[in-house]
Amino acid sequence: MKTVRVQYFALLREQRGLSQETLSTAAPDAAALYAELRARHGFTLPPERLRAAVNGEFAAWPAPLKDGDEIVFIPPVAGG
Amino acid sequence: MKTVRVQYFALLREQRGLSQETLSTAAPDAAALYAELRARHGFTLPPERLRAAVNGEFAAWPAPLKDGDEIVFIPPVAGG
Amino acid sequence: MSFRLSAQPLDPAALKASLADAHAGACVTFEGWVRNHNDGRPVLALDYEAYGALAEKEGARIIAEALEKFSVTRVVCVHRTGALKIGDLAVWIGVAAAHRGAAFDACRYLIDEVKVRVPVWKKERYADGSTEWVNCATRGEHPS
Amino acid sequence: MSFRLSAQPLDPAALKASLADAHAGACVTFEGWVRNHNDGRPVLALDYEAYGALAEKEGARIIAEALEKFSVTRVVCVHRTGALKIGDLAVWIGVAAAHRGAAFDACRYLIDEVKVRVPVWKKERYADGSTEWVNCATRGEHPS
Repeated sequence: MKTVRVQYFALLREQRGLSQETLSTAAPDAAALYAELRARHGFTLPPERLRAAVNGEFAAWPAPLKDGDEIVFIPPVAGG
Repeated sequence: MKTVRVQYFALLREQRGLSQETLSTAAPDAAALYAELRARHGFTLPPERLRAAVNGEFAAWPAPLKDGDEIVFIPPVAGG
Repeated sequence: MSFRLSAQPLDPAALKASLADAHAGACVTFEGWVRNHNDGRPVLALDYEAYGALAEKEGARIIAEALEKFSVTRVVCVHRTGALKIGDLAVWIGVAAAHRGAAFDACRYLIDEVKVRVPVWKKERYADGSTEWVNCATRGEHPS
Repeated sequence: MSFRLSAQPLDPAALKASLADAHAGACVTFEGWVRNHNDGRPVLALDYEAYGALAEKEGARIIAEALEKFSVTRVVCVHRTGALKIGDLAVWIGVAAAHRGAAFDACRYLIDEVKVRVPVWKKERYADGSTEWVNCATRGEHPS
């Protein structure tokens, strides 16, 4: 198990009901972590519509997570 | 012979030394009038680099001139 | 040469003044305004939310790309966050260049890339009281 | 929806305010600035001269064409006349539209056409004391 911090924005923030949380997980990578959280919280966005960021930078879904990482799942953007 | 008014702008105004003049001419069209004035005043611009305007609107070089017309020879523009 | 987020109203005159440059003959600006409709639905207001740290990094990368691709002298891009109403300025991009072609091309590149890459989200508030995060609808939410 | 000549300095903020429109989501502006060089020669100042009556007619035609070709809501174009110095604003074009593509395309169309069709002339004053009407050089004047 590792401890990670997850920040939520936009639709994910509203569906989770909070902006960030620190949690323990056995998920080896961001893809597994999103699957775990989606199952728990009923997020409507499928992973293929999201990007992942780890420690303030875009990251590949299968990149391994380590203890202390900060993860953000990025919904489809809509700036401008 | 007809009487026409010619307005000059930019390089033509400077080469003519005035902004407008009223003159009598036998020139049947704008092309002939420019040739006459170019010979008289030494305008450096050849007619193929100019457009003609008659009575406030672009006009074809061979369009006939009539008494009282107002003619402008338009040097290459350079707005913006 | 900066990308910024701002929780306060933008000041286009001040932003444009920051582009001034005696070498520049052309300045092209893009302003994104909150409009009163989207996809046929009347919109009353918007909320913009950003993942600030990554938005500023990605915005800076987009500006660096524009400077690499186009012959421009100065670039500024600022994006609003927070609650906006109809007519408010949501994003301001300004580009100065010696010649207009590069200024237009760079400005267009910047807004096109910002819209799809910078982590900013927009929630529309509609006349019927409903809201929606733009681009975040999923099958099942909205029968098509 | 107007083309105007102005012997007085332009006020971009007031011009842009005239484009405001709750239906518009995009505003693109082009500003032509007097730059300190042209074709490699240092420029000190410029004089713009216009054939006013025909310039305003041709400008109005160009705007009508843009409204026909592009889906835009408002268009304004103003061109300076008289003596301008480095950094001064020579032309201001603003376009508002529901979507940015049309705003960019219309703004680009307007400045491209204005530059080649509207009877306005520019005399550059150089650091060495000489002057030249831009685009009016003829063979013999300047050995190439």
